[in-house]
Amino acid sequence: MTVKQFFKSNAFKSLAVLLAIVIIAGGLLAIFNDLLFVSDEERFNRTIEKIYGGSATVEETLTITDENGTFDKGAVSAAYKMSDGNYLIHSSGKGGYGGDVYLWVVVIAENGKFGGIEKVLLDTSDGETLLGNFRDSFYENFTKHNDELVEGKYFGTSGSDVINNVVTGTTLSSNAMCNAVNTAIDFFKSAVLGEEVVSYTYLYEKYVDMTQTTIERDFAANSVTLRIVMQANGIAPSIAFDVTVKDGAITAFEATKPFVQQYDETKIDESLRNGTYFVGKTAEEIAAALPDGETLDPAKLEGLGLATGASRSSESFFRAAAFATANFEAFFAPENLTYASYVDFEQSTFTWNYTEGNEVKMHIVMQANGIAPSIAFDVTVKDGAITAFEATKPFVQQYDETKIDESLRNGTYFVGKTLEEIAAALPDGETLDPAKLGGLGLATGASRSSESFFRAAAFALSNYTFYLTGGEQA
Amino acid sequence: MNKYVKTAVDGLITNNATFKLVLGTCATLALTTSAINGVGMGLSVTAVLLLSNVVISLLRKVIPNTVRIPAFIVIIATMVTILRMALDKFLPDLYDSMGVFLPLIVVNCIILGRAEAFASKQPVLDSAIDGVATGLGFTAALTIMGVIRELLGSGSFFGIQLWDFKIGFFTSSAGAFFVYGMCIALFTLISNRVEYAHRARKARELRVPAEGPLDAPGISAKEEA
Amino acid sequence: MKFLLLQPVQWAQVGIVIGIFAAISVLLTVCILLVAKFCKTNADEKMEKILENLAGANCGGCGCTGCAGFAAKLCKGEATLADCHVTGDDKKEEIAKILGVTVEASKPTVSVCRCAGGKNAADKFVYSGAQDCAEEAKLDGGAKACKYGCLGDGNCERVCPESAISLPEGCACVDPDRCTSCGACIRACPKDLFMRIPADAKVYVACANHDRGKAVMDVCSVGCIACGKCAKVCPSGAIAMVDNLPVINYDLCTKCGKCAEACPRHTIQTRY
Amino acid sequence: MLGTIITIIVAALFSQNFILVKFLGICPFLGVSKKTSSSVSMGIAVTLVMVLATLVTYPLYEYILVPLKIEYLEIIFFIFIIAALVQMLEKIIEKLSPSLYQTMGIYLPLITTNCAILGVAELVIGSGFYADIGLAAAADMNLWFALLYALFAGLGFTLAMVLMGGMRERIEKLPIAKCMKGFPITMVAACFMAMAFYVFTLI
Repeated sequence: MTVKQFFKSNAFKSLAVLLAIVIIAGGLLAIFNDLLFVSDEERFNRTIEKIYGGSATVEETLTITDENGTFDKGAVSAAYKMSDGNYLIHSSGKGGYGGDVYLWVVVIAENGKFGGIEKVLLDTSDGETLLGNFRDSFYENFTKHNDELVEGKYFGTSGSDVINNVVTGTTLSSNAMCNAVNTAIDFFKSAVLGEEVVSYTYLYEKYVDMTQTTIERDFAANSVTLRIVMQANGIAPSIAFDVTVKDGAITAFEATKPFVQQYDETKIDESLRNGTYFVGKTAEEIAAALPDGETLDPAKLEGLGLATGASRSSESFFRAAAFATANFEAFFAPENLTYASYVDFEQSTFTWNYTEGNEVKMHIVMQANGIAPSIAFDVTVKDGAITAFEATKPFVQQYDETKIDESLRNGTYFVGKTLEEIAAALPDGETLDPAKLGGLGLATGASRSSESFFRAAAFALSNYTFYLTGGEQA
Repeated sequence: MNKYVKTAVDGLITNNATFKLVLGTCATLALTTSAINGVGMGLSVTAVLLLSNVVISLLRKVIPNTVRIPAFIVIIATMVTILRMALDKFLPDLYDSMGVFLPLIVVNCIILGRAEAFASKQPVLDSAIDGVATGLGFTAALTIMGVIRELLGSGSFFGIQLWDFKIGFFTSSAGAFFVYGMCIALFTLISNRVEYAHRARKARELRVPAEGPLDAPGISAKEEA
Repeated sequence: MKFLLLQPVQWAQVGIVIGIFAAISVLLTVCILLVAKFCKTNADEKMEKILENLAGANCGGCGCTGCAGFAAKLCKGEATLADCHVTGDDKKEEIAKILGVTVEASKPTVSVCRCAGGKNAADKFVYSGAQDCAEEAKLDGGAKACKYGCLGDGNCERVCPESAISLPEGCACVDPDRCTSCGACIRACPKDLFMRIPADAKVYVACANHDRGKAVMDVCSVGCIACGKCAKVCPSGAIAMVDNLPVINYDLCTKCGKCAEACPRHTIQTRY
Repeated sequence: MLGTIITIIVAALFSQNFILVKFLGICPFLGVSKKTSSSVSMGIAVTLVMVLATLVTYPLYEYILVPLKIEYLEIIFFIFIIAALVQMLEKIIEKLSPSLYQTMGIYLPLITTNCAILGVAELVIGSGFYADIGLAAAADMNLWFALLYALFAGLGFTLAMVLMGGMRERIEKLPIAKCMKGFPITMVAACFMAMAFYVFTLI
């Protein structure tokens, strides 16, 4: 094969041609990639162009930190104050099909107060094939509920007090859409207006110091005894109340002593202090005294035959009563129990064994926890202590047995533990610090699944009394 | 019919890429959950197919047979990527609606299929016509399936909600298979009917006896009797 | 369209990309060539070109397993182009050029069933076995008294890709419009009753019984009794009596239809 | 370690089956699965290409593309490598069994654009992959897990092909309407198989 022949041969020709094609292609690609690179800044101008069509420019760019930018249902990556006074927020919502959904939300800021949503535009949403501007009408109905938004309601796909069926068409990422818009609203309220935004499970929870408040539920008697500790209300100090509500009406209401020495007794009407005024009142009557749901109109006090003055403290009285009565059903809803946010209530069952008296058998099914699959536990609690704790099989084959400690799996670790000891492992009530596992003498690793273990145990112990009366008969 | 019209009709109807050659099934099954996706994907494929057929048929004599597949695929992939970059830079709103399909096209079997079967053997003009015809045939097929699945699956037509009676089966992938199978069956049925009619007409033309339709002695005698 | 600011090109990046891409392509091409060298199949150039021109339907009409087999036979000269009925005429010219053989433009043909018995033919016994001509033919040639006749179990109907064959009165009948003359029925019929005739043929002999007239009359009311009237009346002498059956030479036939009229038993049938 | 391997095998073969759950690589699945013999050989060919492709693309991505920050070229490099492998495969198959080469026909070059192979190459380098197969962190991911996943993804592909091949052989014998023969009835069969495999996405 002489050299000349080699150059003519098919082998060399194919090598040369392919090399030529590849070099040209590679060159073109690299050059065009640099040439046509769309910088973020240009992309941002394009979005502004699309939303405002040139009518407004960016006045000020807000700094986004990890602390003010992340929320439980989504996150905010950028926010700008526009020349027309409104705020343009780039927020993402979790739970989209195959990834988060990113939205540009224009929030109306009328003279420093939240005024609703002016426009919503899809930025990109990985995993969503075509939600582009073909269906702009898709986002209009986000802007049609401003009055409800001002009241404090949020967008959602389920639940009573949310604005739902806002999103039609693809239901897959509709909750991601709502999460993104809600996140933008929360960000606007917290970062821009400085309001303290915390999502509440109960009504009037804003005024109650939940950490010290205890709720005793008696399912059989359908009554709740609460020890409500109110937050300080302006100059009025924090007041504590012992309230029992039966069948939705207050049966006992007594302001415990601590408030007296800080305040002048004569200013507060006798019937308020010993609670006789509230006895027998239902949620509607109390709510009537708090027209806008929070402030007590002093003038109304005469109308109710009460001594005027000390309106801030009496306001706390009314708020406590409202808190106790308005949430009466909510207290009995299992989702609002302590440590209950990760339990899958559809599949869980709780049976109360009559013969043994105070023994409750719980089959608790935990929701999936990040990548850890949903795990089911069979727990029996007798006289307030765990007597048997066993993780049923389903979780094993998806997960590596060696990662979870033997004593956790067969439950021996939890037997006999008190609620305090278990609660100690969950500092903020829900996350298990992997490092602590070592401290408790357990194999580290597989922290997500072990977290479900601890949560289930904590739930079982803390709600033993509730299910003692509330669970089905065995 | 002259050559070009025949290629066009071939690409569009007779051997339609989706229903007859059954190529590009991944895109067909995945993207026909809504009609708009079908149209968007179809038009993007048509554009890319036209470009790639022309370029490949220009180079068909140069590329030796031993390395034809890598060569073709590099050409197609580079073209799609540069098209995507250009679209993103100069026509952003078109990119928003079409852009999401372009990376999918590189993996689409139709482009390489037509390049391999047709463009690498035919002159440029034929390849171009074939590219456009196959692309439009693909768009039509995807739109039809998109409409069916969207109408039955999510009760809307091109995004406009008509009724909220939804059959989940049709938006699922098992449903995609089913609808695709039924469309092919319908297509085969129709094309068979058309072909029989065409063949019967051709056979009848043949059957006219040499001297002319009626003056043959045998036939006239019999009719009078 | 307002001119957008184009970003500067970093040439270092371009160099890297080209370098890697080129390296990979050289490496892969060398591998491809090595593999090609090892797997040098002995397919010579001619066979490949023929295969490209054949229709590639692998229908088996030519009696080979697929087009590849047919192409091999063509190269060795064991098969003629006429065997393949699916490839278009223009393609056949190209193959003929490659093979250096001349191919006469073969006229389109259709298949026809040389029997019209069915209900008109008597049965020797009642057959209630498998609905399959080949099975029935094993039982002393089948239930029909006439051992040449069609048994009416429909093997041909099932095998015809164009479903051109139907069995109106228990006897196979080919619809000329649908038949693509692929030869599947010819292979399927155990009695070998199917025959290819020119597509424009007007008349054909619907009987394959070689016995004398008397024997035919006992078994079938429409069988050919070899009276020879058709041969005498044919003005162009296209019909010759061979072994008690008329054989029509379609090149001479002027489609006058006289033979069909003359036949006392209507064995010679007309198509239109 | 053992748990990860079991997860990979179960995931690649059943719960994340490339054809019937992820719906990638449908063209050869419908085109070549007429007989179980041709589907087995197609399956093995695809598995071979998958393993070889991952062997080349995984290190290419980890050690060349990422450090040089030219990930945007990733798709083109991957497809180029797969195309070259398929070109070699074509020569090998043409040598080993011409009849198989004839039955695969146009579907052999189409392995290149087969979404399953590119799917494996892309998935293996994906960010979320280490979690799918039960590893604690991305650092634990290495070439062996990738190759193992590619191998079993290919076997899952072959499994689905053989299942379909077997079913189609039986279907050929059934008296079906003429227009339903061929692809339509295969699609209906695939629809039922998809429903059957749908259960894996639920657990």
